[in-house]
Amino acid sequence: MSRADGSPYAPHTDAETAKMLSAIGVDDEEALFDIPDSVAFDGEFGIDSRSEREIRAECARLFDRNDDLTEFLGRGHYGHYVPSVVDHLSDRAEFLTSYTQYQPEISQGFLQALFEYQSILVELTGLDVANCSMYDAATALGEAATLADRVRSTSGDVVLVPAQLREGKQAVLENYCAGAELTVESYPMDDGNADVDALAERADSDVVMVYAENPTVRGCVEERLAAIGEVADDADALFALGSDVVSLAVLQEPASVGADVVVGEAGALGLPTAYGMGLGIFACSDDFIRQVPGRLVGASEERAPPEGARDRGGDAAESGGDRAFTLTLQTREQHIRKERATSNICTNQAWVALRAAIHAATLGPNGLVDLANDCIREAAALADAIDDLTGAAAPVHNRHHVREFAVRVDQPAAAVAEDLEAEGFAVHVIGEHLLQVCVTDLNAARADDLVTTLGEVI
Amino acid sequence: MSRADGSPYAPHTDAETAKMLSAIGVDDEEALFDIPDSVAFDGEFGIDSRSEREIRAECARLFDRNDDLTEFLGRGHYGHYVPSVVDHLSDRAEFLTSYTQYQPEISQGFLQALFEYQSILVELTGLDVANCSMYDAATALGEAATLADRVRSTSGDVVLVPAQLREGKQAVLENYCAGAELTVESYPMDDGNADVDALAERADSDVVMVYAENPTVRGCVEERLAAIGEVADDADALFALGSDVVSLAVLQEPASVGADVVVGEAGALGLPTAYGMGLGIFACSDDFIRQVPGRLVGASEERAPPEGARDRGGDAAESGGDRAFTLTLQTREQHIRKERATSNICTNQAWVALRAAIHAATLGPNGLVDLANDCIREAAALADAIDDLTGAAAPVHNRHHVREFAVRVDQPAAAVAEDLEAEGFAVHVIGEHLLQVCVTDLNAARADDLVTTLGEVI
Amino acid sequence: VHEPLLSEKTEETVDVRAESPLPDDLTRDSLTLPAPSEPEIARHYTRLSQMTWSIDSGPYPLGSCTMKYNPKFTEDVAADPNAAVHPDRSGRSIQGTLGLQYRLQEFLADIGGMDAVTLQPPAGAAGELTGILVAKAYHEHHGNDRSEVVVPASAHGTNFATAATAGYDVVELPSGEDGRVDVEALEAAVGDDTAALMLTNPNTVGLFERNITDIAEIVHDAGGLLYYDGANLNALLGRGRPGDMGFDVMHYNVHKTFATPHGGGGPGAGPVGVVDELAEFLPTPRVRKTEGEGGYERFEPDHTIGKVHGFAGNWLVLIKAYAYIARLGDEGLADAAAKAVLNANYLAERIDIDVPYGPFHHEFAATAGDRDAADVAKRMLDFGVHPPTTKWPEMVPEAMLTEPTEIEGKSSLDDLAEAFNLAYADTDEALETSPNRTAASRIDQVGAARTPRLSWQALDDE
Amino acid sequence: VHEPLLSEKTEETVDVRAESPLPDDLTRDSLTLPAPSEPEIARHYTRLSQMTWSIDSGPYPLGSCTMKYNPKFTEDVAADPNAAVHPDRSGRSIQGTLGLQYRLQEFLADIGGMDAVTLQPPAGAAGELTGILVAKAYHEHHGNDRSEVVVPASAHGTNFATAATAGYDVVELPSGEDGRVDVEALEAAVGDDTAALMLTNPNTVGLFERNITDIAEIVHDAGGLLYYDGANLNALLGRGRPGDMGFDVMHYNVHKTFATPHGGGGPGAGPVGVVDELAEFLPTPRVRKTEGEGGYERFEPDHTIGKVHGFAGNWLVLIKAYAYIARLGDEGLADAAAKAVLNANYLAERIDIDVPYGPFHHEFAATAGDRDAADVAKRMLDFGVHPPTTKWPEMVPEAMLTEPTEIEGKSSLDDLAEAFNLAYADTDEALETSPNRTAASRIDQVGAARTPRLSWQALDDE
Repeated sequence: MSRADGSPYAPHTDAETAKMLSAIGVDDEEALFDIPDSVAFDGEFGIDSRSEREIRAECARLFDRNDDLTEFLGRGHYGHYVPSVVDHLSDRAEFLTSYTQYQPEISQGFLQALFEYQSILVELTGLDVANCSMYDAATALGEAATLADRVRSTSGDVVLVPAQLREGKQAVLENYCAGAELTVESYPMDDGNADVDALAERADSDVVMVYAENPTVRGCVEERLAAIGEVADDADALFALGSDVVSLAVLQEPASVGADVVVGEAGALGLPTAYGMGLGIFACSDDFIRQVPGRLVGASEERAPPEGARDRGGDAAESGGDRAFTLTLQTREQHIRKERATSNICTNQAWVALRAAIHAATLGPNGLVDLANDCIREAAALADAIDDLTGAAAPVHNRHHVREFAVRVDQPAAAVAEDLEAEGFAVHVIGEHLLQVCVTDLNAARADDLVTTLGEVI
Repeated sequence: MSRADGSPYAPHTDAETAKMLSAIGVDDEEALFDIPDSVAFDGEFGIDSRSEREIRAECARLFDRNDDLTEFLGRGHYGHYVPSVVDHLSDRAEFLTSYTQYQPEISQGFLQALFEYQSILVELTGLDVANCSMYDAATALGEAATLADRVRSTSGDVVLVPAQLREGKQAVLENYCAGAELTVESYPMDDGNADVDALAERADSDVVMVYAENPTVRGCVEERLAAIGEVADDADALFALGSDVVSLAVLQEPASVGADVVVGEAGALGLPTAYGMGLGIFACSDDFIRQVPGRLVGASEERAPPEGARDRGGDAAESGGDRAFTLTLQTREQHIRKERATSNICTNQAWVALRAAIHAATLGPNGLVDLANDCIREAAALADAIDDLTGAAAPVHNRHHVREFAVRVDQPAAAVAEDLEAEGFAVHVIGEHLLQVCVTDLNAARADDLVTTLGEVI
Repeated sequence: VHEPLLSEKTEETVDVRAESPLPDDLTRDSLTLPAPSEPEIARHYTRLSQMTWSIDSGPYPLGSCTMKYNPKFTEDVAADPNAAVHPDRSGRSIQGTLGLQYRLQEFLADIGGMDAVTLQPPAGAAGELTGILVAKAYHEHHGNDRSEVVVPASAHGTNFATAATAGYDVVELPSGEDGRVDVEALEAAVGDDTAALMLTNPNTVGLFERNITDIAEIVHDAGGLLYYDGANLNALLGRGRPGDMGFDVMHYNVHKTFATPHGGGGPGAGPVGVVDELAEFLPTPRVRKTEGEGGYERFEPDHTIGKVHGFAGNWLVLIKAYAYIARLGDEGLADAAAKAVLNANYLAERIDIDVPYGPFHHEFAATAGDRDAADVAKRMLDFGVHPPTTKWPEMVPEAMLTEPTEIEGKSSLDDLAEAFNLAYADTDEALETSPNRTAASRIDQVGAARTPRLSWQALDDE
Repeated sequence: VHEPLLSEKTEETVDVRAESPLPDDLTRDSLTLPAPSEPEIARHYTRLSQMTWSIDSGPYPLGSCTMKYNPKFTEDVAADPNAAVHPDRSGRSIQGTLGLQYRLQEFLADIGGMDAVTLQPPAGAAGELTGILVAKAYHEHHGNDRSEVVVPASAHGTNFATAATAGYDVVELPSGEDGRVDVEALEAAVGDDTAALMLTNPNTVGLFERNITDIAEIVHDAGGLLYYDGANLNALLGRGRPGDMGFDVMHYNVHKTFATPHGGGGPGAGPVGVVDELAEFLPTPRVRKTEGEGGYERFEPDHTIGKVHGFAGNWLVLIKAYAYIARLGDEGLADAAAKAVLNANYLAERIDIDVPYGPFHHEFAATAGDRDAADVAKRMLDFGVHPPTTKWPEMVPEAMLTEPTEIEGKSSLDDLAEAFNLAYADTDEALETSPNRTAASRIDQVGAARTPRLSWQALDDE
């Protein structure tokens, strides 16, 4: 090769490198580095360059060490079947390898896709505004708290969350709250739902935000959302509601129960099971439009082209005044407002949002509602079947469930889960005698096998 | 759904269907079918519609029934590592889902890609013209014979082929020859190469074509190509040479040994192991340019746009006179010339040719030569190692080999192959005591294991 | 919009002999090819792709080509690494592959009303050749020396070329006044020399051959066989089966009827179905169930014609066809035909251009009359659609053979109709100088053929 | 060029309660969404993609964004179905995933000269927040109540926002005359309240902070920590390591330095590396080797800050980063930095626009002087390239911050330079009315912000 060993993605031939160095007026590339010797690195990482074939084989071998379990796992990260068309379209290089749309004139396609994603979330939440993504449900919840801190002029600093909350979500929330000098407190549960009376008692002027989930982390449909909203309202606190993109298709519309902000996960559409990688929802009412964290795509128009522009040719010369899309309200963002920005987020989950939008389009409203209803029916059926087993009771909470539910087992839950794992099934352990089981279209066909095996190991 | 069950790819809502029927003036779709009752079908196929998820699972289960063997198989169908970029670029919908380029103004991209593919074959063969693909090596050979029949005014009807020839290739050739009233005869081999003296003796005025391969079906480099060319020339017969796209990178340039036509396989680039799916090469000298079978892409120019065209706008209005590509010499083809066409081929392997061209680009001339040299070195090394075993001798022929070679085993070859299969290896059985083994970058890492296992089973 | 040739971007020459393991007299001297980096390759082909119209770009109503949407999931099914096996593998070690072959054979036999199917032919034309070779073998086996194949004038050019490739003389059958086979002319044309009649049904202007039963009888009575060209099978799915109409042998165009992608010209696949009497002549190997064990095996038909492809045909394509058929099922297949016919009739209703024959099914041949059909087509490009097939079949003057397929919805057809109507109503000058809004303006095709330049080497020589 | 909204093509409304398994009071009334067919979806997004510039379209020299080619094979590695596991799986059942996490942690620690790495932060800004939270936890653990984070004026806006999000007051440090940190000003700015100095090196105009050792000493002497913003790490690969320069904590932008695709805005990943003293504060869980068995296990650092992502971050992105690093190896990484710096210097040499500071490394900030940098950028669009970042950093008037990265070759850089020069030399009117050859002409961004319309519902309401 006339190209020295180096980055396989740098196209320079030795001759070209020489020409370029000569144009710059230096002898070699080293001369371009202005790094003092005292801190220059002349060691080795010891990383051997491998061919892409070798790396593919190496990683395939490594991932093959993951046990092939049928997962009945959820608690915020859900696997649904993702239609092939989602991969094929989102993998188009123009989508996958583009940057944030700083030049809207050559980014109309992605901007429109994100605008459409926002619109789908607006429909699902009933709220006025949805941003074009946060990292995940947990960070979205954290950002909701900091928004509450900015927009609520209560005297307090307390964020109230359900006592049953995914641990990781609570931990993330606490980090965001610490920075804003907010305190996170839990309110008690009543058989898998919020204990609204206890909540009402706790909610005073200290409270800047009340957070509830529907469904809850244990899959329970929250039955008194409007009452929770009223409690928040009475305390002049923000009512933030957590949900997920599939559940939103059938559960009470957040706007109808007084939610000021909706956070949650949209990765259940578009993303395969991805070790927890997510897509954070953030929607809110118009009141907070200049306080929203993250990016927003807005509709605008092309400026009318002046006379003479046509002489320079091109499609655009013909138009003007046509609808067009652009990132907007950027003065909220950190690259303009620095420490007074509404958030430090810049890179978000845009491509995952694109995938969710494509998946939603393949389903249409009928398909999405069907999927959500299946999540409810399958959970009820599986809970029933488990409840028939001796030594197990399900669902633990006397509520409607979406996808998942808690199971009480007479034996220690950890041992039961371990036995199930040995038989090829993964479930959650959520208490000494509590398991949690999640059923979706991906594992429903194995639900009977799970029940049989569970019956054998308990 | 407001769309009745039917094709998931027909977008009609019931309301739209009704409007369309009304516009046509019929009551239902049935009224549009003009099929007499006597031949109308009102039965069922019994094919249940399944979801794409179900079909993917079903086919995955089915293919999982294929044993996971390490294949040391070749004889015309070769597995090399195909870089990921080949998949990602060739899978772009514009390439994958386009038709033949009947409207060149909106097909410049694919036309250029095919033009580039043709050019790569011109470089590899040294001949003037290469078409933009045949189905595979066997059909390309058949078409070479019919071309010989058209262009050679010898009195005869004999096509001479090597006695060692892949059975399938011979069978296909015989079908093409039968139609052209040609007879296929074999000439003898001399230790894996053509017996040129015997060939010279046989080649008289009956012969319209002499076919030789380099490498041969047993992987031998043919050492007297120029002499074979002279024999053909002396008999006024066409000299058709078979090869493959990788070997052509290093073996004697076909033009330099007098080949009139080159046929063979190019699917070793771009195609993964694909149960024999191929990419037929067809290249020839300028003399036969109007006798070539299959499609040809040519360079041309845009017509200069007349005054006034600019008023209608668009990019093209600015140009004119620029280089452009188009299918050309179509008067050879069946849709114009009908029974006097040079071939009946229309749909070919265009997309596979695109993949081969992309793969060739990723390799560059250095990478392609390296790959070919590795095929030679690995074959020699593996033959040596097998030769060291008691009860096996390799290579059977005292020649240089590309990728593959024959192995003589003392025990019955079929039994040895069966034992190897039980141990996870697939090899060819080509004689009572003859195996054939093919080594490429994909299985070279397992070559030592093959030798060890072979040593154990013989 | 212009993308340089790869060879214009970067080329390298390798001294092949410098590091060759072979002696010099067995190698070439040097090799010169482009040597782009992967980023350059990605950009080159991304740009080329964007200069290429496809079914995912918009309507592609090429009559007789049946360009319909290619479901993406079928790509993933075909890409299964466990399916990537060598054709010389033992049958016992690839039961999955043989199983899928068998199931697809069954699907196709059912759909066509045939008794036996081979998947080997790698394209429609190869299927035709296979079918005609099977017919020939049948006749020869029965001691009949027949020299002619009858083909209607309106047939695909491939039919003629195929018959010639198989060594037959072609007898061209003029169309009747109604655009269909003229039964009397047929009676006159067939006889002791007739090996087969090749027929497309619906024919190339979308007309069903109403007299198909009579036609079959005439051909059979003469001792000939009836060949079904599967190009237009999309119109009949679940509505009529060639086998029930008296056809003895047929091919299927899976890249038309069963939505496998056409790949800019191929690969396709052209399976062939036959009635029982012809099954023993099919190419080898075929696949059948083993007795008793639930497995599959290859076998050689008793009087096989041998092979029409070096291996097993375009297998990756066939997998996609299987997945498509399974996705649609009985109802989906029948609905595809219904919507294809509905769309053609609706579009014909919407355009301002005459359609001389009817009632047509999945496609129609409008006549541009005193306009140049090819020019009208070029102008249509400016309105963002792909035009129909033009100037063919010849029985329709300035034909615009149009097949929207079932995948277009009403609004898409309305847009397509508007493109037809705007172009058809435009001035002669506008037509002749079109297209203007495309990546390239009108290309000089005459010049291309007069001075063929078929490689970058040829361009360099200039 | 215009593609209707999905909602303008087809919408359906579902009566949710009609078939709901839930009582009415727990459900919504109805749901209205687009209901396109798969072919319509394919065309919609294919067209939208073609209206989107990407690194596979051409040069994308956005300074500070490091847009370089994303190797395709890394996509295939990340798509391995065996990698698709749930984060709540037991460690023992996902040894492959933990193994890759561990290896990537090691790679990153080596490259950065750090002792411990977390992969959890889902983007660069999240990495910054993680790093500052770790620093905060460190100070609090040691009983230090520090309230300020010092940030150079030329720093990325994210640094300021991150410090504020973590609850710190921001002290802005003016740049020195040479464009680098003013050491005297730094000495004046740091003190007992200083929790950390956040620094980008090379800085945002590509200048290496030559006094980095002094800077580190000043900050450390004041009891503060030194934070390295990894946005510009591409310039230093194999040439210098933050850990060797005295940095205590850093984040890596894998979608910049390690070529994971940016996806039109994300997902990225922002792993954080720290020196030993800070390791016990990293997010939980981390991954380590088990003792003796050749396996891997998760563990919770003793004084962990908890979590910065609900699960394990953007894992699919991290797999790609691993594959990229493994592909390049030591030599490739060092060469990437060398070619990135070579390209920036060559391009700066070729353009007719002043570059006030130097010697720069992988990026430079040209100054458009009395031209409007944003207008020059718009005009560049007409020449088929993506323009640089404009009007930032503010220390350069009408800045055009340009980072070609290592993936452009000489001819690509020459084309890019020509686009710069043509645009820069064009008339005011041409600049103000550009672009004209793009899918859309200049878009009214002021109007968009004045009257926000952020959904199709908002458009419908008009």
